[in-house]
Amino acid sequence: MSKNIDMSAPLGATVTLPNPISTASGCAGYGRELHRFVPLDALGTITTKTIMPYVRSGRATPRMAETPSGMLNSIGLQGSGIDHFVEHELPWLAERGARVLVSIAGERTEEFAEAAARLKGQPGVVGIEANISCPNVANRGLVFACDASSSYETIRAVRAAADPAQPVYAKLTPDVTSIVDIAAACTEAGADGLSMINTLLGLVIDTETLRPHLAGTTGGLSGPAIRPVAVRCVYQVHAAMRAGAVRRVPILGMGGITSGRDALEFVLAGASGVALGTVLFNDPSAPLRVLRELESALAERDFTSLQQAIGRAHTSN
Amino acid sequence: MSKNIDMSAPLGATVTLPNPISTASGCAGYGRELHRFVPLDALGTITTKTIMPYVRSGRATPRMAETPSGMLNSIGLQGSGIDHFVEHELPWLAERGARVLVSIAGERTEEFAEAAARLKGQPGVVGIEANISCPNVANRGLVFACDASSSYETIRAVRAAADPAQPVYAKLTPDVTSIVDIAAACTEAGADGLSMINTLLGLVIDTETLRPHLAGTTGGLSGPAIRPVAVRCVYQVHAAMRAGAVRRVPILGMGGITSGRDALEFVLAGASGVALGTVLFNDPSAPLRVLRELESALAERDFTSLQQAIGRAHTSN
Amino acid sequence: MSRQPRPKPKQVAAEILALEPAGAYHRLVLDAGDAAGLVSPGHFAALAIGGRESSMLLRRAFSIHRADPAARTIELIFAEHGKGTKALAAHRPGDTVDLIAPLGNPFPLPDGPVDAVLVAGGYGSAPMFGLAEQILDRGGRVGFVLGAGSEDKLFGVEIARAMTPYVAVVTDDGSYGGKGRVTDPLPGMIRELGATEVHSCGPMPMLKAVTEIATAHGARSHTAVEEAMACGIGICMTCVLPVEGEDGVTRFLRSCTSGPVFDGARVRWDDAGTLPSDLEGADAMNPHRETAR
Amino acid sequence: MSRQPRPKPKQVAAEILALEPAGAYHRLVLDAGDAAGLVSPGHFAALAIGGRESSMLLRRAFSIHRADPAARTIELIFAEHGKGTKALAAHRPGDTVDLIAPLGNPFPLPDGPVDAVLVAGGYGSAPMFGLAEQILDRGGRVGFVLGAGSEDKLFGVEIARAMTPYVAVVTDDGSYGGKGRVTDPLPGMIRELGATEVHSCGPMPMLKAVTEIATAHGARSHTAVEEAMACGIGICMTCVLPVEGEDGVTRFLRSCTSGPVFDGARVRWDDAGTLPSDLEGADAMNPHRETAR
Ligand SMILES: Cc1cc2nc3c(=O)[nH]c(=O)nc-3n(C[C@H](O)[C@H](O)[C@H](O)COP(=O)(O)OP(=O)(O)OC[C@H]3O[C@@H](n4cnc5c(N)ncnc54)[C@H](O)[C@@H]3O)c2cc1C
Ligand SMILES: Cc1cc2nc3c(=O)[nH]c(=O)nc-3n(C[C@H](O)[C@H](O)[C@H](O)COP(=O)(O)OP(=O)(O)OC[C@H]3O[C@@H](n4cnc5c(N)ncnc54)[C@H](O)[C@@H]3O)c2cc1C
Ligand SMILES: Cc1cc2nc3c(=O)[nH]c(=O)nc-3n(C[C@H](O)[C@H](O)[C@H](O)COP(=O)(O)O)c2cc1C
Ligand SMILES: Cc1cc2nc3c(=O)[nH]c(=O)nc-3n(C[C@H](O)[C@H](O)[C@H](O)COP(=O)(O)O)c2cc1C
Ligand code: FES
Ligand code: FES
Repeated sequence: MSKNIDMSAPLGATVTLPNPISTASGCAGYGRELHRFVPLDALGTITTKTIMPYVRSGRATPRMAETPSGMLNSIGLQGSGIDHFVEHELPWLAERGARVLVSIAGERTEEFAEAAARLKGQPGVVGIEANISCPNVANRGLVFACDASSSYETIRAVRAAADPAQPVYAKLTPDVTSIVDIAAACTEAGADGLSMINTLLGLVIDTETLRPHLAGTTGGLSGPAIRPVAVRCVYQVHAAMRAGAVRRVPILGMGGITSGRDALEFVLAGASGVALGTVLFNDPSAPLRVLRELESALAERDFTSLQQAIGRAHTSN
Repeated sequence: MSKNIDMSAPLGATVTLPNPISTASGCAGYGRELHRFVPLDALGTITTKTIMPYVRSGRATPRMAETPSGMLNSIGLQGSGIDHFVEHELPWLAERGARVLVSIAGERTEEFAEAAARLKGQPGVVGIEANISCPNVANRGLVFACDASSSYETIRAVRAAADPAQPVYAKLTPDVTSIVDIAAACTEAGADGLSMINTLLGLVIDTETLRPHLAGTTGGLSGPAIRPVAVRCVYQVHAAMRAGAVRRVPILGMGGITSGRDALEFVLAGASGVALGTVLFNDPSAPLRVLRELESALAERDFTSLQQAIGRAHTSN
Repeated sequence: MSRQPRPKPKQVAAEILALEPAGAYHRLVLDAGDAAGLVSPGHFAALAIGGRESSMLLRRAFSIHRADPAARTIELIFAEHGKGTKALAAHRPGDTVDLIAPLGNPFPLPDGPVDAVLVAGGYGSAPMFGLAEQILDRGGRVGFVLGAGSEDKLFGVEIARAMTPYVAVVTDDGSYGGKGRVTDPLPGMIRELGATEVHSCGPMPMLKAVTEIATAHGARSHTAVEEAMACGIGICMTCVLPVEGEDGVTRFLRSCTSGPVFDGARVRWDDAGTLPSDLEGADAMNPHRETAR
Repeated sequence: MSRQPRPKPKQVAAEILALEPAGAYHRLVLDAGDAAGLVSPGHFAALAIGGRESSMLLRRAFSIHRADPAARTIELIFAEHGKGTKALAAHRPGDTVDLIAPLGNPFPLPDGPVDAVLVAGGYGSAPMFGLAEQILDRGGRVGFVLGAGSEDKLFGVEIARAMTPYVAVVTDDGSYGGKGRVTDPLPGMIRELGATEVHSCGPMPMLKAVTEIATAHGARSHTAVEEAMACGIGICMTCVLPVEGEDGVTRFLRSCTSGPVFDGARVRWDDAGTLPSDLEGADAMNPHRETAR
C-alpha cells in the first residue's frame, strides 16, 4: 500500500476512505465468505447485498446464465431483512473493522426510508446505497431509476430518514434514454454520491428447452461485457458535473472491472471509487490485486495521488 | 440447404426470402469484399452500410477499440452518398443476384425520404432499412430512435417516399428506457419490419494517453457481449406484438450472433430474420456456416420450418 | 455423526500434472499445494478455466475424487458438458487452472463404526471411494450401488470391488451389470448390510428416489447435490435449493455453502426450480400484494 | 512499375508448425495450404487468435515474411504488443489459428531492372527480403537501411547482408550499427545506388520522413503503413488514412484494401488521426452546419 501514492478516496463530503476499492452490491453477500480470501478492513468499503425491510426468498432457480464475458442473474434480492442484518451481520462486520456501505431497497419510497432509518448510528456503517434500480410498485412496477421523479422522491426520502453522518448514494441503472437526467434528479434530491452502473436488462434463451433460461425470464447483465457502457455512463455524468448540469458528488464506478487497468479507466472517466462485482466470482482475491495494480498504474503514470487521476480523461493535457 | 427444413423467411407482407440470414449494416460494406468469402446470392439479404443522401468522410481515427467479447466503433457513416451507390454499387450487386436491404439515414426527416425515393424501382433492392439510430439535427441532436415522435415522423416519411413494393424496416437503438414504445411508434407509422438492435453507446479510455480511445469519444458497442441485451429487446417487442400493443411485423434480429445456436436464440425470441455483424470481422465465412448450423439446430429440435420456431420461446409448450 | 471441520479454502494457480481419459470422462490431477491437505470426502473444488482472455468468467465445480496431502495433489473426474468442461478437456499437462478448494460441507462421518451404502450415478462416484475408506477405517462396512447410462459412463467399479464385496452395478442399457436404475438394487443392499446411512451423489431425481428408499428403510440419506453454480464460495446466491430447517421453515439455502451434502429428507426435491408458496419470504416476491410486509 | 495481381484471399484453419524466438520477436510458421502460393512481397495475413471461447474477436494483421508454395507455409515475424500477440506467443506447435491471406496490395514491382533502397524499422523488415529477391531476380540492385531501438529489435541483418553489399544498420541506442535513425544513412544509400525506388515499412513518422527524403532525391516512395485494423479484409472501415487521389481530392482510404502499400507522396501523413477540413465529405460531419449538403 506504499509506493507513495495517496490512495485515499472521498465517499462523501465528510467521509474519506483509505482506498477506493469496494465490492459491488450482491457480489459479496454480507462479507463473511469473502473475508476468507480478503481481509475486509483492507477494502475502502464493502457494499452489502441489497437489503429490504423484510424477508425475501428471492427467485426460483435457474438464477444465472453465463454469457460472453459476462453473466445474467436474477437472484431477486434474497435476504433476511434489515432487522436481521443489523442484529446478526453488521456486528460481525464492525468487529472486523469493515467500512460498510449498506445497500437498501424497497418496493415503495417509504420502504427505502424505513430501511435507511434503521441504520442510524449503527457502528460500521459508513454510508447507504439506495438501490433504486428496482421496480416501484406504486408506479406500475416501473423501475425507480427509470423515472426522474420517482428517483428524486426516493432519494429525498432516504436522505431525510438517514443518519446525517452517513452519505447516501443512489445506484443507477443504465437502461434509460438519459442517465444524466436521472443523475441530476438524484443529486438534486440530496444524494451524496452516485453508484453506476447496475446491470443491463438481458435475456438468454435455453436452446434446449426453447424457453427463457432464467426462471425470472429476464435478468441483469454484468461483467466485462458491459464495461464500455459503464465507463460511458460515468464519463457522461462526470462531464455533466463539470458542465454544471449535475451537482458535483463522488461517483462509485462499477461494471466489469477485473484489473487495475480497468479500475483506472473508471477513475479517469470520473469515478472516485470503484466496485468489484462479477470478477469476485472468478477471482475472490481480486480486491487486493486490483488495489495493488491500480496503485502501480497510477505510479507508472506519474500520479502521486488517486485524487489527481479522477476525471483526468476530461482534460486535454 | 436441404434436410427438408423450409428456411424461407418473410421480409414483409409481400416479400419472402429464401433464408433468414442477412448481414448487419456497416459490417459488410456494399458486399464486394464479402463476396470473396460468401456468394452474396446465398444470403437471404445483404444489408448495406448506411447510406446518406450525400458524401460523408466519416470520423477521424482511431475508429475502433476491442472490448471483452465485443468492440466499439465510431466510423461515422463514411460513404459516397445515395447517387453513387445507385450508380456504382447497386448494379454490381444486382448482377450477382444479391437481394439488397438498403440502409439509409439522414440528419433530418427529409433526408431520409430523399434517400428512400432514390431507390424506387431499383433492381436488386428488396427493402429499405431506415437507420434511425442516428442524431436528429432538428431535435437538438437527439437520436431519432430515442424519441417516439421523431421515430414516428421519420418512418412515416420514409414509408410515404419509398417504393410501395419495398418493405421499410426501422432500425432501433437499445439505449432507451422503453424500446417497446419506440417499436410501437414505428409500426404505427407504417414500418413493415423492425431491425433490432443497433449498438449500445459505450466508451473506452486509453490508459496510456489518459484520454478517450476513439477520436469520436463515444462509440457503438457490438459483438457477443451485447447479445443478451439484443435478445431481450427482440423478446420484449415480440411479446408486445403478441399482446397487441405493437402491430405485428417481422423482426430482423441482430447483436452478437456468431453461430446457429445464437441465431436460433433470436428466432425463438421472435425474430424472422437474423443479421450478422461483428462476427464477420472474425470470420467472413460465417454467413453460410451460421445458415447451416441454424438449419441443423432446427432439424435436431424437430422443426420442419423456420416459421414454426419464430417466437417459440413465448409459448409454454 | 459429526460434521467435518470447515477448513479455510485456498486459491491456487494449479498446474495440471496429468489429464487423461477415464472411460467417458477425464481424470485431472492438479498440483494443489496446501489445499490437498484440507480435503474430506464430499468437498468440492471450483475451477476458473481459460485465463484472462477467456470469455468464460464463472467457476466450474467438481467433486474431489482424491487428495494426496503428501504429493500435494487433487484429482478430479469430469465429464464434457458445456463450453468450460470442453475447454478444460483440451488443456495439456503444464497448463495452469485457477483452483479454489476445498469447498462445501463434506459427507458427515461416523465417530465410530456404522454400515453405509454409497450410491452414485455416473461420475457421482468420484467422491465415494475416499468416503468408503474412512468408513472402513472406522470399522464400518460399506456397500456400493453404482449406476450409469452405459458401461463407459460408470466410474470406479474396480476401485469399489477392491474395497468391499458389496458392489451392485446397473446400467440403463444393460451394457454392464444389471439393466436398470440404482434404485433397483438399493433396497436389497440396505437390508443386506443393515445400513443406517445412505450416501449418494448424482442427478437430482436419483437423489430424491434414494432418499425415499433410505427413509423407508430407516436409514439417513446424505445427498450431494449438483446445482448450477457461478462462484462456488457462497457469494453469488445462484445455487439455492429449497430446504426445510430444523424449525420446520423452508428456505432457499446455497448448495455451495450449506451443501453440497444435504440431509436428503430435508430437501424439497419436488420444489427445486420453483418458488414454493410456503418458502420464507416468498410472499415478498409478489409485487402486486397489497400489504407490503 | 506494375501492381501485382490481386489474388482471392483464402481463409484457413492453419496449424502452427513452428513458433520460436527471433531476437525480441517471434517467428511463426503456419501451414497455410493454397494461400502460400498466392503471396507477393508486401501482402499481409490476418489472424483470429484464441478460438471460439476467446474474448478477442478482432483479427490481427502481420506482414508475410516468407511464403513457401511448395511447403505450403507462411512465415510471420511478430512482436508482443497487446493481448492478442501475447496470447499468440503463448501458443504451441500443433495449435491452430484462423488465417486469412494474402491480403492487401503488395509492393509494386518493376517490370525490368530498377535499383531500390529498402528501409525498415524493427519487424518492418519482415516483408523486405522477399521483395529484395524479386528486385534482384529482375536484374536490379538493392540496398537495405535497417533500424531499430536496440540490437534485439533488429530483424534480418544477416539475411540482408547475404543478399547485397549495401546494408546500413542503425539503432537508437547505438547497441548495434550506427547510433541514429534510418533517415541518417538513407540519403547516402539512395545516392550510392542511384535508386529510383524506396520501399519502406515501419512506424508512421518514419514513413513520412523516408518519403520526404526519397522525394527530395527524385525517387518514388512506396510505404507499407500500419493502421489499427479490425477485419483486414475491407469490411469494417476502421483502418482509414487520408490519401490524396489522382484527382487531387483527399479521401479516407482503407489501408487494408487500398494499402497497406501506398504511394508515400500521396499519404497526408500529418493529417493521420485528424479530420482534415478539405477531406471529401468532411463538411457533412459537422452536425450544426445550416445547409445540409
Ligand atoms: C458440487 C458439485 C460437484 C460436481 N462434481 C462434478 C464432477 O465431479 N464431475 C463432473 O463432471 N461434473 C461435476 N459437477 C458438474 C459440473 O460443475 C458441470 O458439469 C460444469 O460446471 C459444467 O460446466 P460447462 O462449462 O461444461 O457448462 P456450461 O453450461 O457452459 O456452464 C456454465 C455455467 O453454469 C454452471 N453449471 C452448468 N452446469 C452445471 C452443473 N451441472 N453443476 C454446477 N454448475 C453448473 C457452470 O459452473 C458455469 O458457471 C459438479 C457440480 C457441483 C455443483
Ligand atoms: C498491414 C500490417 C502489417 C503488420 N505487420 C506486423 C508484423 O509483421 N509484425 C508485427 O509484430 N506486427 C505487425 N503489425 C502490427 C500488428 O497488427 C499489431 O501489433 C497487432 O495487431 C496488435 O495486436 P494485440 O492483440 O497485441 O494488441 P491489441 O491492442 O490488443 O489489439 C486490439 C485490436 O487493435 C488492432 N491493432 C492494435 N495495434 C495495431 C497495429 N499496430 N496495427 C494494426 N492493428 C492493430 C488489432 O488488430 C486488434 O484488432 C502489422 C499491422 C498491419 C496493419
Ligand atoms: C449475482 C449478482 C447479484 C447482484 N445483486 C445486486 C443487488 O442486490 N443490488 C444491487 O444494487 N446490485 C446488484 N448487482 C449488480 C452489481 O452490484 C453491479 O452493479 C453490476 O453487477 C455491475 O458490476 P460488475 O460487472 O462488476 O458485476 C448484482 C450483480 C450480480 C452479478
Ligand atoms: C464497424 C461497425 C459499423 C456499423 N455501421 C452501421 C451502420 O452504418 N448502420 C447501422 O444501422 N448499423 C451499423 N452498425 C451496427 C450493426 O449493424 C449492428 O446493429 C450491431 O453491430 C449489432 O450487431 P453485431 O453485434 O452482430 O455486430 C455497425 C456496427 C459495426 C461494428
Ligand atoms: S455458487 Fe455462488 S453462492 Fe453458491
Ligand atoms: S481493417 Fe477492416 S476495413 Fe480495413
